[in-house]
Amino acid sequence: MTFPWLTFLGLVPLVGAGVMCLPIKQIARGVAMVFALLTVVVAIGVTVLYVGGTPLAEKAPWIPAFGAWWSVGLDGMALVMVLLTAVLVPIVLLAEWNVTGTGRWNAQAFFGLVLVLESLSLFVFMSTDVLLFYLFFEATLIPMYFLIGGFGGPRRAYAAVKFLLFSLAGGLVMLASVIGLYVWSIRLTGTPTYLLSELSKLDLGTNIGRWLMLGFLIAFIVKAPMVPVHTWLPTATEQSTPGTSVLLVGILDKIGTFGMIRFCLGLFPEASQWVAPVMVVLALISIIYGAVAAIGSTNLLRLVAYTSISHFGFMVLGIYTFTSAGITGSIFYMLNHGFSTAALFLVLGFLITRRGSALVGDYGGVQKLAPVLTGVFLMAGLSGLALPGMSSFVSEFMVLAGTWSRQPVVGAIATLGTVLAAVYILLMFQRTMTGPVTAATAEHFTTDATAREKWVAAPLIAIILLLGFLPNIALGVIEPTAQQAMIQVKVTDPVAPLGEEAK
Amino acid sequence: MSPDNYVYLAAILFTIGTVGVMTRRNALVAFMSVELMLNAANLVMVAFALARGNLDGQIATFFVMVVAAAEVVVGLSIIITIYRTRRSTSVDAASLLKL
Amino acid sequence: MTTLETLAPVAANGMFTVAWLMIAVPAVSAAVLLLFGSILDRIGHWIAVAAVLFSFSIAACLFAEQLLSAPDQRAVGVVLFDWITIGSWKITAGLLVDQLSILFALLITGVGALIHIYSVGYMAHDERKRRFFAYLNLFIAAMLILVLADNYLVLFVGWEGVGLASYLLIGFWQHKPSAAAAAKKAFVMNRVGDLGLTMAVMSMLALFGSSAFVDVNARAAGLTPFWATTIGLLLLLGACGKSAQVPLQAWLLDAMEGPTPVSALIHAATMVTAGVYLVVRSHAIFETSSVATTAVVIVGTVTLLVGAWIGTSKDDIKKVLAGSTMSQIGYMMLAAGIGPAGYAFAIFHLLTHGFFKANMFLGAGSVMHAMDDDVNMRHYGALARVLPITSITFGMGYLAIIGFPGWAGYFSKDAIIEAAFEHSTLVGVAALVGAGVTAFYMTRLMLMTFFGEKRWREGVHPHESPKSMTVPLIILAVFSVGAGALMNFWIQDWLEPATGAQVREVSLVPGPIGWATLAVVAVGVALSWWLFGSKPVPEIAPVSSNPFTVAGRNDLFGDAVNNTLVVQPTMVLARGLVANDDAIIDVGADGLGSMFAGLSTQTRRLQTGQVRTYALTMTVGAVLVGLVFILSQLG
Amino acid sequence: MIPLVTGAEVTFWIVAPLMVLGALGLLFFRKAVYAALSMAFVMVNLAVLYASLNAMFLTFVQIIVYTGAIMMLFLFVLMLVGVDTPDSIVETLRGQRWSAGLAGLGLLGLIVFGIGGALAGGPQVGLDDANAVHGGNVESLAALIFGRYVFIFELTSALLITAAVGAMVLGQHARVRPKPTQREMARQRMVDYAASGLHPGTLPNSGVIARHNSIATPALLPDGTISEASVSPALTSRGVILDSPALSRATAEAFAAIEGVKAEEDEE
Repeated sequence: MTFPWLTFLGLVPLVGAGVMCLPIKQIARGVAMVFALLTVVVAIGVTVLYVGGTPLAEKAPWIPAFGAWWSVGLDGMALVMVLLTAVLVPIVLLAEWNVTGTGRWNAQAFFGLVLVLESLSLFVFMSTDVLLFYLFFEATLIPMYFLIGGFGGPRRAYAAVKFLLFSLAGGLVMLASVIGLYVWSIRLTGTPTYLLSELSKLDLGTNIGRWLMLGFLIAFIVKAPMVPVHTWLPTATEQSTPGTSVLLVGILDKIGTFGMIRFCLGLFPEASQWVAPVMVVLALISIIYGAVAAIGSTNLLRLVAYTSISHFGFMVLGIYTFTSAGITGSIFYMLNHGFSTAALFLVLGFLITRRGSALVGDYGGVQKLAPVLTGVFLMAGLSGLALPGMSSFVSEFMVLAGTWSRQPVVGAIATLGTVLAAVYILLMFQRTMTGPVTAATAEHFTTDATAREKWVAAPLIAIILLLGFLPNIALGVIEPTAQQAMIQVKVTDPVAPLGEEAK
Repeated sequence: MSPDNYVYLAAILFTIGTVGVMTRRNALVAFMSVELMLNAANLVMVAFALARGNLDGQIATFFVMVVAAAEVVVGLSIIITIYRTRRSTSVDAASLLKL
Repeated sequence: MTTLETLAPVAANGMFTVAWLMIAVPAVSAAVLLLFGSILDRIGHWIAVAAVLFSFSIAACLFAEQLLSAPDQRAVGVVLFDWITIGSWKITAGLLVDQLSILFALLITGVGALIHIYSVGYMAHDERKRRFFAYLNLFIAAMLILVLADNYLVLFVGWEGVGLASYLLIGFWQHKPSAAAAAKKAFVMNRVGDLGLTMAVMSMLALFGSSAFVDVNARAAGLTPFWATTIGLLLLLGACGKSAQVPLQAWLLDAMEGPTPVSALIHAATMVTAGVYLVVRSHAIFETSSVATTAVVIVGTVTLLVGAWIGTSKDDIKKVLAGSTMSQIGYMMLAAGIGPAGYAFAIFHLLTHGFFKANMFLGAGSVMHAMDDDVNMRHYGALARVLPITSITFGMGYLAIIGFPGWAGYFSKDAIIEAAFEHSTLVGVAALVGAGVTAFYMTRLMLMTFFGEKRWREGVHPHESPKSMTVPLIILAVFSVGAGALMNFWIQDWLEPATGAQVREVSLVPGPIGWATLAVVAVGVALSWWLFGSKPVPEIAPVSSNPFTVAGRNDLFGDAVNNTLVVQPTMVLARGLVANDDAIIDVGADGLGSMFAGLSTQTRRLQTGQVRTYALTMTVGAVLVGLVFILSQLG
Repeated sequence: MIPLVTGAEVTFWIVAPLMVLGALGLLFFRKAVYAALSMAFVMVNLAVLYASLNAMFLTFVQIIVYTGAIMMLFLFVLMLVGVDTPDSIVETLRGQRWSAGLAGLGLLGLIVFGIGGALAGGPQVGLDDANAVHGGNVESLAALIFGRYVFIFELTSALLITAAVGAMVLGQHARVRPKPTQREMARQRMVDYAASGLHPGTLPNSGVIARHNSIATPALLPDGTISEASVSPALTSRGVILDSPALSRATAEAFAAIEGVKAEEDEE
């Protein structure tokens, strides 16, 4: 048997989290960072192996009575999500280097929880067994609950419970579907199985497929927050530390869109097509609703959360219009959104640390005193509004172009979101960074970006620009997954009507 | 003789024990009621041991007695402790299992 | 309708393989200036100037090489790298150096270099000078991407890139709330235009499976009328946003908040003309849809009148010039909309306008420099004597824009007016009127600024600008005079392969329409002299009840319209949605939570703490379970 | 044919009613001591039944362990915690009694008609063969306990040890605050006196002197009333103190007699 690279990859941060339980308060942060970086190294190693064509899938019996396997594997989508997770965690740790909490909620606990979360998230993305996925899917809630509830604003307990209840409610519906899969796998094949590869071959029939799919979909809709089950996200980001928000929005919420492609499309192709019109409408509502609500937000952290809701709308739109450009763009969007939101949240974190407030009205004229921070903030914001040259442009354009090629009207409405994006980002920038220096700003912004803060921002912006100019690096990996999804749903790209005959 | 009558007798004793647990307020008496229920079960086992010609029923009874002895020791200690803090052995007085 | 034989570009060789350096050098320079911080404060601006000069030299070399090669070898495609590959769509990052784009590249780098040099003097005392030059370089790079791109998506990168540079530069003095607001307004309104361009590109991808100019041009003829019109109108929307055409004109006047060199470079000479470039570049599509071309003509005509109207009533020197810019771009749009007959003239006017408008903006900057950054013309007067170089160079620009015979504008604008008359009398008359109004407001500007009596504020001591500012002015003045004559007989032939323009006879002797134009211009000048030259100018703008003046001073109520129709509803909706989240969804979710909490409170009462009650419950439960078992056995 | 009546049957029909009566005593005696005694009675009878069921070993274990050890432990604890108030007749939980009765009846019905009905019948084998294997009931049981069930047997030893240790731990009275010194107690008394007029001195002795020698006799105060503080509250609550009016009557009579003599002397 070959070395179980994927399990190893997932276990590295978990070991780190275990080390965090030891009384090593003085060096805890450094040790956590070492483990986080080690994970990056292993993730890069895994990437090299994957690209090199080494088979990485692992499979060992777990609960034979349920047909559940310890089965992990990678496809293009999982790989980019794994890389996203691995890269974001050390950046978040660096950004939250000086995190404080009360009592037992100290930096060591924070770092440990982040590592636990990283491990669980990695396994979520790598699981190729539905029960295993479900287990990790729910397990990620635990460290996240403590990260929100332990570190952050005054109403963090409320936010944590709200997050937990929304997610659990979705998760429970999904559990019903997971159990349903077990039952139907027995009925149809005689032996229970939870393996994706085998479940995708089942012919569940129209009604059963639709009901089971809905169970999964509802969980993912809550997770990816789409209007109207999105309100937990602004509350959570408002109350938690920016680092937590990055992990929440950048990684955890991606499980929603990730799951839609892998489970809804992969296991229930017919049902996914059936539900597509509704999802497209929901996605459009999310895009516009999130963007407009962002314009109306007076709290920076809530604002970014709303922008994310808008962006998640784009991702879902790309998935449910069933074009290879749309799905590829959607997956690429997941990656880019992770980086761009991370940049935005973390820079906001630096600002809030200085000013002590997240309200837009408390800022003004920051650019005069902290030009570097302002510049980084602007870059992050431009990435958020999908400026060409930034990676988010490529993904957003692909989603829109894919949508347009199938449903131009839907595409046109979604494109409105890009204008609104310019409004909310620039309005925020104008209100906080520009204008005359206010007294409060002068008092609080005594230092520009520190070296640590620059090191947090630099890799993010570098990645955003790199993927903006050379998106094929990622697209080459992602596209097979999208094509696979297209094949499973049994749809093909709309043929360009003037493309062939003119050649 | 068939074990039927023994089963009926045991059932009556068991029921009386149950009702005792439910109605008696003195913790000691309630505890004795529990013992009565145990004894009723023992009786059935011994009766069936005879009827089926198998000594395992008697062995089970023996073990029940041992366990009962251990249980009584601990149970009575608990009652004493409760009495020491609350100056009462009434089970109604110890109604702390609520918000 | 002419079906076009668009020549496929030949592969790059020789000098053309390094064409990308034209873009890369200013981009890298911008990045270096931004990243390396204050180390470069003292020499940063020279790095920027050097970068642009380098680009200009490459552009000049390429132009020379094109001139020397055979006409069918002049369009060169430079493939750089595969940008986005997805499914059947392969979008390559590539450059197309053809007759059209090279002219733009020359204009951008040439005028850009002059303006860079001018800025060295103009911005000498600004503490954030280094950043200003970085942004200028960024703009040059983005603008070159825009004009050199070989497909629409790459063009879009430049398109948004110049939007960003414009945003950064308009809001360069960010401490002024008005500048920040103007920058945001410009970007957002541009985004509205970009919406059109995005959708047009998506349509091309959906219909042609490609966004390359070559493919689009080759297959445009096969478009259904619906899609041809749709794409045409969408492209027009994009052009309107970028070129400040009605109805997306409102941002340009506010954009004057930026430093004057920015207004000269971006909001007069180069960026705002990108819309014209887009229309000319997309000629294949416009030629398949008469609706779209008509729309272009209407937009151009309306804008040329609106811009001129605004120009007549402003007292802010830069806003007069901005209105004038809108108006002149309206001419170009009009020409581009006329069809093959007008493409070359659109570009011709674009180039000459680039020279003389940059010249005038820089001249205005020089005046402001002298007047302590006062922009109100009512505080000027009699500056001709103290600012000799500025006033003379400005005068050259003035003569060029009003179309004084021999000067640059005379050739390009008259050609457009003639073409407009051929297209439709109504449009021709509008263009003619526009020329008269142009003469009127430009004369007004000249009289109020350089002549008449002194109306200077206290403590203002005008002085001529330094050499770094006057030299570019002089060079631009030379081009304002000579560019028209230089290109008049050449440009149509030159552009013919790239745009498929029909070559028209041009001559130095004006035709009947030419004479009419001259007459109208003369009337405009005379009227202006009668109103502003023959009597003193009041230092405070007289309250006017003339609806024309009121409308002009308020930018024809463009802001009011935008506010009522778009901004206010959006803000109301935004507040409503946030309130909805708090008041309805959250209350709903919390209410559901409290409902369960209440239910739990009720259920909790079952938990009495009475051991005997528990015992009773257990017994009853046991009995029930037993009953169920027995009953299930019976059943 | 006269049905054969075996000894076991006779024993059963004698013992069973007694057991039910004893068990009912557990339910209905208000005083815990009586309940405990009736419980012991039930257990002894159970031992008799065991004997009739050929379980000689268990008979003796029942008597020695259950009746002898466990029930005595109960009585012992009963003494420790005080044989205080008998259960009051008033039921504090509303509806508890009749619902408990109802539930009991349900349970009885369930067992009798459900389980009992299901088990009825079957062969009557008897234990003779089983006992004969090892030469007797005790030997056969021993063989099983130390043979097949030895592991469980060992476990029960662990259980018993744990129980013993547990009882010791529970019986340990952890002092939560330091024991007050005499000085502190004296001061506290004075403080109490100052605050509420509590008598600071020793409590009065019981009235054991005159007519009774029981400590249940309360002392009489000079005015003829009895002093509550002179007898243990435990005795009071158990209701065993001697009738105070009777006591005070004797005193009153004695006083009256003295008064009478005095009056006569005065008259004379």
